[in-house]
Amino acid sequence: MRRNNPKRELWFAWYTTVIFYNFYFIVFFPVTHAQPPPHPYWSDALVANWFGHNHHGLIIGFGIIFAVAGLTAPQNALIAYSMRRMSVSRVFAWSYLVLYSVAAIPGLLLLCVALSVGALRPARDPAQLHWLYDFGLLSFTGTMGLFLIGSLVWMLAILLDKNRVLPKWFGYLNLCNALTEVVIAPAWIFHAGVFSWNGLISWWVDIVVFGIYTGAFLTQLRKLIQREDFGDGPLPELTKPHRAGASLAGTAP
Amino acid sequence: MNAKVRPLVIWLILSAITLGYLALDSSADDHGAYRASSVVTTIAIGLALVKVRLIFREFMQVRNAPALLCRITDLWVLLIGAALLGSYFIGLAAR
Amino acid sequence: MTEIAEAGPPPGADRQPAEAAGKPARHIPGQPDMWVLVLFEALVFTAYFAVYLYHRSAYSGLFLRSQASLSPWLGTLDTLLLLTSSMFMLRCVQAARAGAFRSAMANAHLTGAMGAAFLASKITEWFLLVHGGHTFTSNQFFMYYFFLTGIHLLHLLIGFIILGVIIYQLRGPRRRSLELVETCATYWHTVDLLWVLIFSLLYVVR
Amino acid sequence: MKRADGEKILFWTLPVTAVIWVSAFFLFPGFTHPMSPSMTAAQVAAFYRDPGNLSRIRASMILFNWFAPALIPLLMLIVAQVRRMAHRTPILSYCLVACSAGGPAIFLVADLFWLLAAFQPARDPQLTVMFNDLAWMTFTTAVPFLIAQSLFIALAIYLDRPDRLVFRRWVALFNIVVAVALVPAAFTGLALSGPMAWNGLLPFWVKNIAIAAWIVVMSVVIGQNLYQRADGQAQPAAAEAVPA
Repeated sequence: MRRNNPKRELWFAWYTTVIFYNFYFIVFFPVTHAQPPPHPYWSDALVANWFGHNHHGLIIGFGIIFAVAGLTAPQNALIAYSMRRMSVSRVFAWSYLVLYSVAAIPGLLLLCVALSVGALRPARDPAQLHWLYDFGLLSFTGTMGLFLIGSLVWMLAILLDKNRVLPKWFGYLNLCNALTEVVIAPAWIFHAGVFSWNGLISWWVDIVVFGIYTGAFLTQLRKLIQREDFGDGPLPELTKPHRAGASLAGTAP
Repeated sequence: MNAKVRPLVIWLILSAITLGYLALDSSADDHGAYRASSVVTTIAIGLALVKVRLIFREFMQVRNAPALLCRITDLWVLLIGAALLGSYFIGLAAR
Repeated sequence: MTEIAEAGPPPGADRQPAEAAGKPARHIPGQPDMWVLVLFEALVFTAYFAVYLYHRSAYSGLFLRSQASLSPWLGTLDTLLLLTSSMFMLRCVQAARAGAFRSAMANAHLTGAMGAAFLASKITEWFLLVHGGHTFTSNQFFMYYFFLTGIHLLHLLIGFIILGVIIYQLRGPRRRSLELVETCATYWHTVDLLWVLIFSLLYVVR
Repeated sequence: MKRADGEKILFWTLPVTAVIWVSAFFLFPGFTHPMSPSMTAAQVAAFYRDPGNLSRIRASMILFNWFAPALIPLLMLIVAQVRRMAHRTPILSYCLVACSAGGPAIFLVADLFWLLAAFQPARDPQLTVMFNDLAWMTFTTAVPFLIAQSLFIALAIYLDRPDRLVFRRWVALFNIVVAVALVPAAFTGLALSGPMAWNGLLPFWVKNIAIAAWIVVMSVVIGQNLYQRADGQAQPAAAEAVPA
């Protein structure tokens, strides 16, 4: 990033997002084995065994997540910014920002805390380990509303937008992502089968949809930044000292 | 065909297929008790795909769309058919 | 998928001139973007169906016994209602295209009425089943039954919002975006299309 | 004259917050000599059952419950300063808004577990250990948004126009140091004793001192900015001579 690259803030957010997803994938799949999720129907003994086996992976992996989870913020900021460029009320951007920022706690960090506590003392009473296991994985899988409403907010903003900031088909894809948050709901009910938290439909189909959606929004946000034309003009505050930059969609309070 | 009459004709064809299902339904049964039948399953899926293609072509007006969309929707019908029949018969084999 | 989106006219592009010139230009009705949703959802549902059919043939006894509690008549009625709604939707689009907005409006309302009848029929069926002791958690068959009909019904409810967009577009003389009407119609037909598959897979397949 | 926008009132809530914070910290018997993760179940249960401890635990955690959200106005004052910087987009201020919800909220989860542990101290000691573990782990690993917001502030200062900085350079450097100091706490699960345990040098002393220093320093810097701005407002801001 050149220091004077007018898009440096946007590229910063985009690259941080990509970096975060890399951390996320490495930690959740190979390091902690928290994804694909272990079985919800395991007995206390099997759960205790799982914690014993993955002790180091869980502690180190989630340690990495605790260190880098804040990097989710630029992603939410960039998406909120995309909505500020649209011809819709700023309420959309703010709603998305708050929804997805709050979602990091039940949707990510509680899982890391619960499974770390389980891994901390694998000799703990297996019934308690089982409770921690259920707590973590259900909190992670079962956090639906924040992502559901967040996706719908982004969808609505894209569909209403007249500035063609993001393509309409991507708006519709948001609906597909929102629907996976409905399909995941039975994970709160079933201990086994296709709708349980690691089931064929609730996990595998949903993760494919989520993967396509994530790939699509990363590419679309990248295109958005490439298209953005700030020119080489002076920085906002140079021309208008007071609450300057009203011309820039984002800078106004 | 007249653009006003055409939807009606398509609707009649689709409804007739739907009603045909009822006959198919009872043909497979042994005095009210349902029996497994690969023939009925295959016909049911096949008829559904015919209806799906009709809905694509006529109701969704792919008929008048660029060839690319025609090809894609046809490909989708085949894809759905292959997935449905494939999973059904793999399930049978795995039993 | 991107190709479709880019192959068609850009969103909002005016294609009146081509039609006015008398050339029956081949075009995708509405936004090509909606087809991404249609094709994507069709694939997602195909995945659900494939999982269901696989389990069904693996445990056919239980599925057949449970399936006998469904009324094929109600299922057929549901299908006919949605097919009829789709026909009215097509006529609505044709009327809007011809500038006959009054007729388009009438057809849009008929579409909605058929959709509402489907909704009522579905809720009745659920009510009867639950009263008969068959719920989401009863067994494998009813798990799939309630899931597939439920997620489909959710699509129908979204369809009502979309129908609202059509009516809103048709009502105001200054709005009347044919493109939006066609886009919304495409969605509505998808709800019909998915039901046709669900009907044959839940009620007819043996 | 600048019209009263209330930012200074928000700023002057900070001393009150600080009083709550310091009293809560010293009130909690598990902080002054931080509880070791290697305590036995019986010791942990005895800690919560001791009537003298119990009332202090409850009082301190109730105070902490008030303290954490009281920091959100400080975080928002920082956001307001970042908005004044010469950035082309609101991305960095959005990043800070996104972080400001996370930090205090995770701390509140830890607070909840401590209060739960203290609510029924007569229960099975194993359960008390679990709540105690949950509380300490949540509290110690509650660094992700703090690390991120320090880095975002540093980056925001770096991207600001060098000839008219809203925050001075050393603030950026200070924030990077704080971010680095917070990282070891994320890995506290590695050891039940020694410098990496949750009562050890890095996850407890370094981390908490870094957070305390950050709150104090950022408050002072914000206060300076608020007052300087009020003074400078009499003349037009453009008078701060920018070479064209």
